[in-house]
Amino acid sequence: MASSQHVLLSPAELAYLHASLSLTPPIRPDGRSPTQFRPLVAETGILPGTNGSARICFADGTEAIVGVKAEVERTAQRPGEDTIFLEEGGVEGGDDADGDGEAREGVDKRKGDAAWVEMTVEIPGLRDDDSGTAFLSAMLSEALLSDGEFAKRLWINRRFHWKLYLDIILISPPLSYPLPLLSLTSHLALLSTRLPRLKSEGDEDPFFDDDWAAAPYLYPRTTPTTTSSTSPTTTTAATRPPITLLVMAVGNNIIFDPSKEELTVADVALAVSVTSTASSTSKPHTDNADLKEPDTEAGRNLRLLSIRTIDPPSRLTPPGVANAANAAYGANNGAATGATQKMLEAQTAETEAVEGVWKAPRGGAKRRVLGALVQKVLERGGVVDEVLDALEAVDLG
Amino acid sequence: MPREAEPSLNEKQFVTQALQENLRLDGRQLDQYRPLEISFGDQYGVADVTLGKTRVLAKATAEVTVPYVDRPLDGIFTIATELSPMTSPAFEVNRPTETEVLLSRLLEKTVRRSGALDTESLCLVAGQKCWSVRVDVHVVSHDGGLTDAACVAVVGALRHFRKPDTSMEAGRLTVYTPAEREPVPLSWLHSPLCVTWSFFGDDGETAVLDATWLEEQVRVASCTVSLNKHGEICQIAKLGGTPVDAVALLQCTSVALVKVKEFSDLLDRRLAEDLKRRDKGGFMAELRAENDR
Amino acid sequence: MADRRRINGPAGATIPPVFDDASTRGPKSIKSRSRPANATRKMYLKTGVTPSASGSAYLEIETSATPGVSGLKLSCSVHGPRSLPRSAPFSPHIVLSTHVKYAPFATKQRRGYLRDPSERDLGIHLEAALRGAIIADRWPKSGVDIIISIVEGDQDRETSQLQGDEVWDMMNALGGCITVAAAALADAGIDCVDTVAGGVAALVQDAGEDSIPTVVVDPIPSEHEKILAACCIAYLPTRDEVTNLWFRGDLPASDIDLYTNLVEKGIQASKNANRVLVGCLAETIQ
Amino acid sequence: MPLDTSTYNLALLRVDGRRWNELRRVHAQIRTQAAADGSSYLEMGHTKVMCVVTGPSEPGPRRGGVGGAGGGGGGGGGAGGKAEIVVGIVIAGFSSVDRKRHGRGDKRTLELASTVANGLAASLHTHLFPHSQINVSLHVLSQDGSLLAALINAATLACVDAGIPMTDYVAACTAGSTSTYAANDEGADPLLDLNHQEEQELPGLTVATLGESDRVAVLVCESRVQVSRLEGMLAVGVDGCKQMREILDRVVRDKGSRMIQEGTVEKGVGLDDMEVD
Amino acid sequence: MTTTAPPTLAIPGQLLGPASRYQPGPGTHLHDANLYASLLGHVHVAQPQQSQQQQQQQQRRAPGPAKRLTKITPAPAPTPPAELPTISVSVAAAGGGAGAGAVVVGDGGPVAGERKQKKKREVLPEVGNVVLCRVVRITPRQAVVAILVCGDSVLEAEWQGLIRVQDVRATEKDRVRIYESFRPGDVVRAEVISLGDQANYYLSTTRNELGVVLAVSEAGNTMQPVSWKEFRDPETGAMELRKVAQPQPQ
Repeated sequence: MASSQHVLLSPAELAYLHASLSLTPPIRPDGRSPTQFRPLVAETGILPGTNGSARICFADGTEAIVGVKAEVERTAQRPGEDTIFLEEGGVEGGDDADGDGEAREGVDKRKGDAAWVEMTVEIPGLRDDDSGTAFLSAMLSEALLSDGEFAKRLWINRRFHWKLYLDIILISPPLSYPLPLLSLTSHLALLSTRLPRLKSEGDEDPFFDDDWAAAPYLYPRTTPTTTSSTSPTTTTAATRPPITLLVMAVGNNIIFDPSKEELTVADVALAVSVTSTASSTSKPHTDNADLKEPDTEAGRNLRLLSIRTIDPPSRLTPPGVANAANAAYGANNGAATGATQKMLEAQTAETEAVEGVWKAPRGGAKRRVLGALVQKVLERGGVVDEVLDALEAVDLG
Repeated sequence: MPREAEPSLNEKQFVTQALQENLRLDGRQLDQYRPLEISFGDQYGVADVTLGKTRVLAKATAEVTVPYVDRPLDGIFTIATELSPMTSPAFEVNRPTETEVLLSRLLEKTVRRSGALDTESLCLVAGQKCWSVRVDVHVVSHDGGLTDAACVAVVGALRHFRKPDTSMEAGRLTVYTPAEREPVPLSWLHSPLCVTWSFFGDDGETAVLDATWLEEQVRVASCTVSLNKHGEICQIAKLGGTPVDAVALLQCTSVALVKVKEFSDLLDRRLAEDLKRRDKGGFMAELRAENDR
Repeated sequence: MADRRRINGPAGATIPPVFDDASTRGPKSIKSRSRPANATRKMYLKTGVTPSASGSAYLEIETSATPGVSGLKLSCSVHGPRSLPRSAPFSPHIVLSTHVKYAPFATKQRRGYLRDPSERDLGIHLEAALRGAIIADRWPKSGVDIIISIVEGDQDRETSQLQGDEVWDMMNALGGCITVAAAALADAGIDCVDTVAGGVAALVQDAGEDSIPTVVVDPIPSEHEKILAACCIAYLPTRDEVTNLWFRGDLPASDIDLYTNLVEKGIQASKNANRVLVGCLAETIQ
Repeated sequence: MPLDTSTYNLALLRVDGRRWNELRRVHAQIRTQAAADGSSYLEMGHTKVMCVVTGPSEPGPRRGGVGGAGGGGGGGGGAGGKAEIVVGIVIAGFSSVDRKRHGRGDKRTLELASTVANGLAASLHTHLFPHSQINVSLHVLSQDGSLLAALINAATLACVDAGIPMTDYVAACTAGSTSTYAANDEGADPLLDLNHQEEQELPGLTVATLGESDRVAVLVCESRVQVSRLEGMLAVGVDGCKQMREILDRVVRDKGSRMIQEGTVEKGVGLDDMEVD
Repeated sequence: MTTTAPPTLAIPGQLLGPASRYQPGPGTHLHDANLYASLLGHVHVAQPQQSQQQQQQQQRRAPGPAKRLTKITPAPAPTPPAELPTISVSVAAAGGGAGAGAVVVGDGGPVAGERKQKKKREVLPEVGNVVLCRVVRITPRQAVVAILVCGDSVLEAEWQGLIRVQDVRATEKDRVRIYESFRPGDVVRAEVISLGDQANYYLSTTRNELGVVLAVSEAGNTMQPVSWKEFRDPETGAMELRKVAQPQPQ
């Protein structure tokens, strides 16, 4: 089960939580606003041994560390692709000298392969082949790869490529559904990832500049002064790695970054992956000394990468029994009292929701709700922008 | 997982109390081993070791396969330990218990990592063909001292083992059947053996050699030392347990050395006897071959 | 995770020869889509194919005309409701467990015997889709296993080499899985809110890089030059609800309509599938 | 890379410029994580380890889930009388120089887990928590030698943080010998606290002692060495453990005094607190 | 969109009619004040009963996975919802549906349906059901049984039940000895009193007509009930103690 580590809440508690969350405005247990994220502590470059690394610690104590390691690997020559190589032939030239900077321009010439990225997720308490782990890693990697762009960044030349290993480790026990945490952490890790500068030309065996300061970032910065990344503001990647947000709907309310308890009463929960690319139309903004709204608004155009329905654990919650149908409370109708437990269940299940009596939701989500969810995520200057700004403020060591 | 039945409190107390007074249930000295016996099968590479009631069977096999990519010049050498439910109900078939993991690790470190077997000699064609030697350790009955017995068995099996002879000419590798050419022994460098100390008492002051299963269940700590007769430590493992005074540990190792010398002498003797037995057979065979002609 | 249960090929086995036919040579020849943009392929669905199972169904989607493109063949069997294993905790609901497995020969790349992550992933998608459909509290402390084996993987030969395409195939497969599982569940007599069916829609770019992308239903990767985005939807027609939505691709967030349009088309595809499903069930009880 | 041992004899300096009896820089913290009952972060040189302790708590349904296979039986098997110490070790793929994936079933990892569990059991008063379980999950973020020692130290700190009663610190470190096994010279000097390079080339052992005593809780030697050299190495190792204990002790005391100053008892950690300097 | 007459065949999600006209029975579910089918099968409409008493007896005769009164019932009064006809969907054999609809009485409807069907749909033991089970093993505290028949439909899956010592009989509970009430191998008629814990249903044999119905003596012969607490071996004449079920006049 992807999302349900079982939360032990009584039907009454569930009913209360659901009611308070479906108020307008919703009242969340921790008093956050619907779009507010939990405070987090983040740092990058914590592991010198890696090409890029990051650590994020949520206020509730959940903590994740992501390390990125890159190795040069010989590209497997697949049959039938020689021709494609040939037509790629001439155009390479200087394309390699300045590394991945050309990734966006040289797209059609470079080829990427999803197999060049290997992502492993470690959740304490879950086995490696646990379906939950598989789901998480699938979701994260699909967000990374769903536009063909990323793998192309790993292209060295026609015979070699970088193999990127992304190890995502949840340090703390999974208190809340770890997806947002892991996603944000790997976002930062990728942002701080640098690959040695390529010195070789063309298709010869690659050799690299051993000066780490000269190593370009995997996600190139817009300002040339990438190496001296003292203040976060001077360097912002035009194109950012994807981030995956967890958003859920209760009643008519849309709630971001739900805690575990909140997720338990969700009518529907979505994991939405978005990224921000340098707007192809407007030239990359040079003066982002300040990260005020208009600037980012202008510079950033979001792209929707992937959406997945998270199976809400609410479906597995035990139903409450209305007093009307509860034998213990001398229910008015003898039949119901006399009836078997199943009858009781059937009755509670088959009556319209009684106020204050919890009932596990059935069926799926209405179309408009889903639409609203996605729209809410993607709206300009919305949560995504906030999060990206917040992450930009993190010093990339 | 069914737990091993534990000795009762009285039993525990009795055993420990006795050991405090330098007495063992089977009347041995504290540093005395149970009778160790090694016998070899008719087949090459089968060693059967009994240590008191503990009995371990080890069989070495070899096959030609492809070396690992990261070490193309080395052959493959693996030790597979199998603690079957036959040994004790506490062991399940394909769920390695802690005991099993530790045992196989110990053998691994003792025999393999100490370079007892020269793996480079197992390589036939660099990066393409090599011998994969595999020792399967089966514990037939478990009454303590498993590591020591298993180690003797593995070393015995490997030294007794003969792998088919091969030859390379013009890039063609030929493996000869025993009928064509007499199988050749593995190139063996040294024979490391394990000696396990068990410690009893509140701060592990009583050190005992070759504890029985009952004593093992009662002991507060244990330390396995692997040496060869040249006085080289191959491995020491005191994996936790009640702390023991450092000096005591040093003494243990020196005593262990003596024991190891005894064992390896015994092993050499047994191997020599077995070889003689076989040689006679081989000689007879030759005679018969002549007579046929 | 090595497969120790079976005897696999020896170490250092050789790679099987790849026959170099015209289709893999030279610039990739795009077969243009033969169907109209909003037409799904023909589908065959039958329940009760596995006598031993409590419920079962078989789904087949016609192989498209182009050579080298296989269709989709799924067989699903439902076992249960049965008592939970002793170790499992008390559950007031039926415990759903889904297994989706490609047959080793189902796709161009041979699949192992053990489920690989992508198959587990499919299983989870399927579970999410079905859990919305079934009425779980009708079956306390019992479990049901839904096992789907993908006999033929609806995968094209040459396009499956290009990156990312397996994913689009996976979406088609998931759509089929949902539909066939719904049929098998109904056959097994497990209470469902509605008949759930899966549908796939994709945003494709057929004429060059900067052509206007169009939305098509039930896409076949080999028929399109570039698939920008696709979504697979599990949809309950009578309740008009979506139990599972899986979108993937690359869309500008600026125009949400592109996305909504895609979803609408997906729902339409699911409706088409549902028609087949209902018809099949109807004749089951006739 | 062949470690050039000749230079040592000249300058009596090791590859990383330390003298024979010098530890590497040790940096440690406790209370690094709000969620856990006890947590710690420890660096020995470039070996970086994180530890999270939960418990003593009711034993979970999972047995042998995280690292139980390795860690089980830390409490001496007696399910009744003592708390079981379950140790899980996750070695991050990026921790070593060349990335390699360590599966959970990896025997070496299991052995490490078991060693840590049994090593702790020597000091923890597990008999105070019958029918309960102490979960120790260790994460190896970067390794540069002396891994086992780092694990034991980190686990000790985390247990202190978790407030589990114990006899004394279990402090560990490694010791080696300046000349390789092959160069069979008796006069080889012992070395303290090996890094990865030295571990590869030179014989070495890991020692863990209980508090200030000379009593050895864990002694692991995985390399071939003459018996005669053992004594020297062991002596240096035990001495190193004493130093290590002082360091751990200081870490705990500092944290304690800081918490008293702040007058705060609630857990939590600021960014500066976790700064990796 | 209220249909005047419900369809005879139903597919999950199919509209059966407004909740104001029917009472939801098995195989149906309620959604926005309308009743929908939740099963694939035939639709039965069952008229409400005249008197609960009669219903009670019928159910004693033909128990099934149907709702029935337990003894905690206060004076039975016809309930407002009970006045509505109960609509239910059940998996039925081809053509079996139409007739089934007629013969059905009360909630026995689905049972009638199930009796006919060729491919049986699994039913679960429910609280109040009378089940037949075989004693697997006994301990001083309880008897572990395997539930074989629920109502009058044979179960496909193996469900485990538990008869605790305090549920063996109504009187002198403190005197009850399990080994004097059941022996492994006995076939017992019991009533489900609770879904129990993760593994077991909790059963009770407190009522007279509940208890051991089939027992084999130590000599290995089928025994005959001779009293409320004894079986006799016809061959050897040996008596054995059981919690004997009152034989039912059939």
